[in-house]
Amino acid sequence: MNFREYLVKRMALFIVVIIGVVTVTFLLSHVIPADPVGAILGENAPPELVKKTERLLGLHLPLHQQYIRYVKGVVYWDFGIALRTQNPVSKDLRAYFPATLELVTLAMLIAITCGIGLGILSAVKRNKMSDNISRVFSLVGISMPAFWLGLLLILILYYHLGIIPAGGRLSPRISPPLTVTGLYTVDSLIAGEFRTFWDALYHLLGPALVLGWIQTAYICRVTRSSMLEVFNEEYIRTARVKGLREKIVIFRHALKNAAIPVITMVGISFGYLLEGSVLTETVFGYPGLGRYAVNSFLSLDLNAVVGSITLIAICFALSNLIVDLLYRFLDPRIKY
Amino acid sequence: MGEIVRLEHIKKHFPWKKRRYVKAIDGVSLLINKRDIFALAGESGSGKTTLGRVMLRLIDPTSGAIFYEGADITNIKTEKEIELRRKMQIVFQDPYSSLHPRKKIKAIIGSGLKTHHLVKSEKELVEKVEEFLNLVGMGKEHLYRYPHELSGGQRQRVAIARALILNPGFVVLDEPTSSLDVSVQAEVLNLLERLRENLNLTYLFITHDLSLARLFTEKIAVMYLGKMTEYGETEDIFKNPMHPYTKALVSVTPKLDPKERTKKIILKGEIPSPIDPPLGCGFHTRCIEKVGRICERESPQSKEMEEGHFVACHLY
Amino acid sequence: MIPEALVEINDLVINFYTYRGVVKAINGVNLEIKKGEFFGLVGETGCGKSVTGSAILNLVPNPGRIEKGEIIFKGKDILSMDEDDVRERIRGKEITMIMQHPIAALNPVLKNGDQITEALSRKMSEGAAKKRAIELLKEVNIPEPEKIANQYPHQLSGGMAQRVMIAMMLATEPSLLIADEPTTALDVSIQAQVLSLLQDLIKRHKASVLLITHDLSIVAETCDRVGVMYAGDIVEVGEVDQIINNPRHPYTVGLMRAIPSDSRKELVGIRGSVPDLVNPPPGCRFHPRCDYTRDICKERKPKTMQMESNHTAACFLCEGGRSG
Amino acid sequence: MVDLRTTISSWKGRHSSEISDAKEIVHATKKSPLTIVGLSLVVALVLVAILAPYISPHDPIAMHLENRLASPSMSHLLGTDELGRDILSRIVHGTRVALLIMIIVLAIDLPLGVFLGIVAGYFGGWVDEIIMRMADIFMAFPRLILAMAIGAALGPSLVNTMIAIAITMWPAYARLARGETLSIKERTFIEAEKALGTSKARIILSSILPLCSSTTIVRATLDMGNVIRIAAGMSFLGLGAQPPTPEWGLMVATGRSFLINQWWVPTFPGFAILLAVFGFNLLGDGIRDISDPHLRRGE
Repeated sequence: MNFREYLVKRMALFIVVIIGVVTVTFLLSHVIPADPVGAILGENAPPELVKKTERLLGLHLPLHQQYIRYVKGVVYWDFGIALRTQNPVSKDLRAYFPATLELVTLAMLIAITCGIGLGILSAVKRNKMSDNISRVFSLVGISMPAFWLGLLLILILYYHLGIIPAGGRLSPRISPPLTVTGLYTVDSLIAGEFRTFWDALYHLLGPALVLGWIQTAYICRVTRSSMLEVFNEEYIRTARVKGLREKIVIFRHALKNAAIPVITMVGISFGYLLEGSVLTETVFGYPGLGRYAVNSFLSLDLNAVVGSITLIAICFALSNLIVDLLYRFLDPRIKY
Repeated sequence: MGEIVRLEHIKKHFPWKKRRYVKAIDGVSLLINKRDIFALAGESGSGKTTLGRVMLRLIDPTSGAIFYEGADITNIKTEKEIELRRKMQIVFQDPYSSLHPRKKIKAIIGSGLKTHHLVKSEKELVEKVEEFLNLVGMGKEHLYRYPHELSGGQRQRVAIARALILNPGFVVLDEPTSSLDVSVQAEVLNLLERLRENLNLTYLFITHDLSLARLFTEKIAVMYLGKMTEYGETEDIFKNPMHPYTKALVSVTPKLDPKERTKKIILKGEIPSPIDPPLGCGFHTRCIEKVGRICERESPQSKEMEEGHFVACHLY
Repeated sequence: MIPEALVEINDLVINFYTYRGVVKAINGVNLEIKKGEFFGLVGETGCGKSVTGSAILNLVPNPGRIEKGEIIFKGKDILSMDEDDVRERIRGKEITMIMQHPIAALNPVLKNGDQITEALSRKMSEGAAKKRAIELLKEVNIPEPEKIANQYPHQLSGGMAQRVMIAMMLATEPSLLIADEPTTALDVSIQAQVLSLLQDLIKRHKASVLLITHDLSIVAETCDRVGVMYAGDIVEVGEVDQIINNPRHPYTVGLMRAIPSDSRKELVGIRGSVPDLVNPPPGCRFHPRCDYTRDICKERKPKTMQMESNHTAACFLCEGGRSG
Repeated sequence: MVDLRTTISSWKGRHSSEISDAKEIVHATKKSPLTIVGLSLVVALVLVAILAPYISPHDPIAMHLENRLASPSMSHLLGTDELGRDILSRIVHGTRVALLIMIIVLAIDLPLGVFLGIVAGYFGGWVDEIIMRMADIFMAFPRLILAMAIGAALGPSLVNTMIAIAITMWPAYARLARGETLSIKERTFIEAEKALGTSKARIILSSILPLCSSTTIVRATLDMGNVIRIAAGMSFLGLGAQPPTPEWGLMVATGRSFLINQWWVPTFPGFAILLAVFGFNLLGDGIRDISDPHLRRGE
């Protein structure tokens, strides 16, 4: 099998997974709930309203037709109207998704730099003081409930120190930049509005710190154990026998091999970040996809729920796909 | 002294990516008589290990037939197959991986007794296992030990006891000493020799070490790339190796005693891959006595050169 | 003419600090490797032969620690040298090493050629280094060296990979090559190729070789002198002919009786098994398995006795000879 | 008396391997202070959970509106919440909820995941294909999101939280068990069993399962903290436990509005979550290291 054949096979798997995801989402939204309309409107709603809502959601149709209608909706990226916001769900997603993407990207950047750096340090100084400190730091990180850490940061950094804002994406006085990508930091730079850029970054700081720390912890752990494993390999011994400098042994010989599991972890991290963003956005009142999803869940806004989890799952599946391809690219040993 | 195992035109081709095959065994016939110690010698990729597995029906051949005591066992299933397991046993190369790491010696040796309902009670099982532990030179103090607590030699003894407790007639020894130190190897080989005398066993001794084969066995088949190149009485073959491959192999086997050394015939190149092996004689890519184009085109037939000494080479 | 010593190991003691206790792996080893010779170090699993080899590069694997002793190389003690000095001057320059599993010893994500050029002097230009790497690959009889240089290690067979290792380790013209079981993982016909290649190259490069192996027959065929190790001790050292024809230590004798050969109709093993070096037997470490044990063997470690010129053995049976 | 002694010594003889293994484990644990901290934390948690009614100073549910939002004092060590309930008592009782969720989720998922994984790995073919594609699909959702969706579909409650988390976790164990089975299947001792004529069912039960389950159990100890954290997260979002259950995540959620002026209300329950998860993670790490002979023996 060459790379192209692998690509075809992997894409097929991707499609199977997406179909599965869509089906599971359908089951969760249309089949399992006993009385979705009753849940939305309350038990004593007038029958006409119930009928109207049922029609709106297509719940009056037989199940298989509901499914077809639903799949069509996903294909055309039309999830109907969100009851809570009264906007088309796809419009809401377009508005909220970039905010989350921006947050997750920043957190990921923090996590990759700090996590890999700390992990290497930890592995090289194994069982020394700096290793122990970084291990405890990352263990606390993976044990940390994101929502609680967010609250602590608000209490200390916002209320007591005033370093971060209370919430939102921008200060009230500043208007959003012209939408190009939807990412405020990028759009403001494109528009040349540096004040907006700094303000957007300032608002990202709190949630990005929360997500960044937790992700740093995961990546640090994987990097450390992967490096330690590689250090035991025979080829590291060969590198030492050759009299190479320690820096070359670590970065050229060890890190390149250790990177493979780390990249997998970064891919999985993306999922953790998405779920972390649900909690963090809620705590910080950051108007992203996560908070949108939670509010839709709580108000049982069926269309919005379906739209947001479908989008999140597709993002996650996509990141797994990219990791798998990258993995093959990095490791010459893999024969397709 | 009748036959015990007979193979006819055995082929084993493992599927490998898109209609290509690993031709592990490519048409081998041989006959093992009762109470023989029969050596199957060759380097990696020769198919010797696969052939051992095929004889025991641990791997099913792609084509060909296997006979045990004259009966065709190529396709037997279920109860008959289980019955066969009692008669044919195997000792593996690496006693570190052939013993389950979480089971005690008693359970490892006793497993076969339970499967074949050969004991009625736990007490009987323990007695029987103890008897066989003694037979292989160990004691009841090892009954409740785990494999990792034993030395390599002891583990291989346990593996031997596990194979012999079912009272088989035929045992495949798959490089039984190649992962042991020489001083331990000698003891294990001596034990195997003694057990054969006492229990009337027939051995198939798979090895890459020709000096061991010469010392331990009575008949030998040399394999190269899934085919048998030379076959006969062990002494005949060592005194007068005829196939160019056998000659080279005998000459390069390291010898302690300078008087036994002959001029080394160092073969060029690598052993070809058994995926798409060379056409004609598999050895022609490295052979220094190549006759001509025929070697690249036709696969040589096995010819009887002396009594009981068969060679497959276009030289003859 | 007696060639001068290249490496002199004096009273080397190495312990491994494991969860089970302290493994006394190397128990005061003395050894001398001469210029231009092929020296064989033989012993069974766990006797300490590989550890001794890595000690010469001051690369004893964790959790081992060199407790005492010196390794004099060209007049300087490697063990008391600065770590940076050892790395800059000794490893990969004066002393190199090839290993048992050549494919595992090559970095899987770097191309073969790059791994060789990396071993070359840093002063060399990139182009010159590449050219030299190809030359080296040619020297170890690799067909299509350009192609192999551009491939990754997993694309090589074991024999090819060992050739690449040899090319890499001879790149800097070292004066000592440590070969740790270089052919154990290879087929017999490939083993013969690699050993004869190694013999040729060593002659051409005028280097010494320390061949570490469990196989006395290989040593008998390839080496000039041989040292026999048992449980962390060097029990006998001599020229190959002396050891093969006239072994003096009971362990060497036992080892030879266990090796199959045409003149032997029956193999004799050595009873018992290798001792646990957390609690090694007192006195001579071989005494629990020896057929000639006397009371003194259980109490004192035997001194190394000079038997004849260049032949020494550490056994009380040999006390007839001069104490060395 | 003599009989007893011989029974004991014969038991010791038959189990000397286990005794020395146990000694080795104790020895390795002693050398790892972090594992000891983790173990102590977990033991403390379990004790607190068992003894909750006896050691908690007040009723965790009873409201005392006259004493709402009291700051920490001698009578209320960690203060009281917006309904005048003693926060310490609620945290103590919350231990029970957290451990209960964790135990039930793992008790469902471990056997289920191991079973499916072994079946997929051992039999291969379409059985493998179906099980693993199912696992892929469930793993395509981030855990908390899927659990939230399931929780929302079933309606928020403690039982549904457990079901939701359980549904998200089995694929990880199934994948692990499948991978283990694939590698164990190729090992020689399995071939030896086949050569002895042992049946497939017995090979799976007596040879594959013990090796497979030990790796999966080690992995599960690393997940224990995760379960607690996800459950708390769901309750925090209002999709898990419902008031007045003394659940830590829920306590943080309701205490959130008092963050600035009565910081102790949301802070202490959150700290309890951190401490519990941290304890399990430390212990899990320790168990992983100790169960890995390579790590254990290599100093």
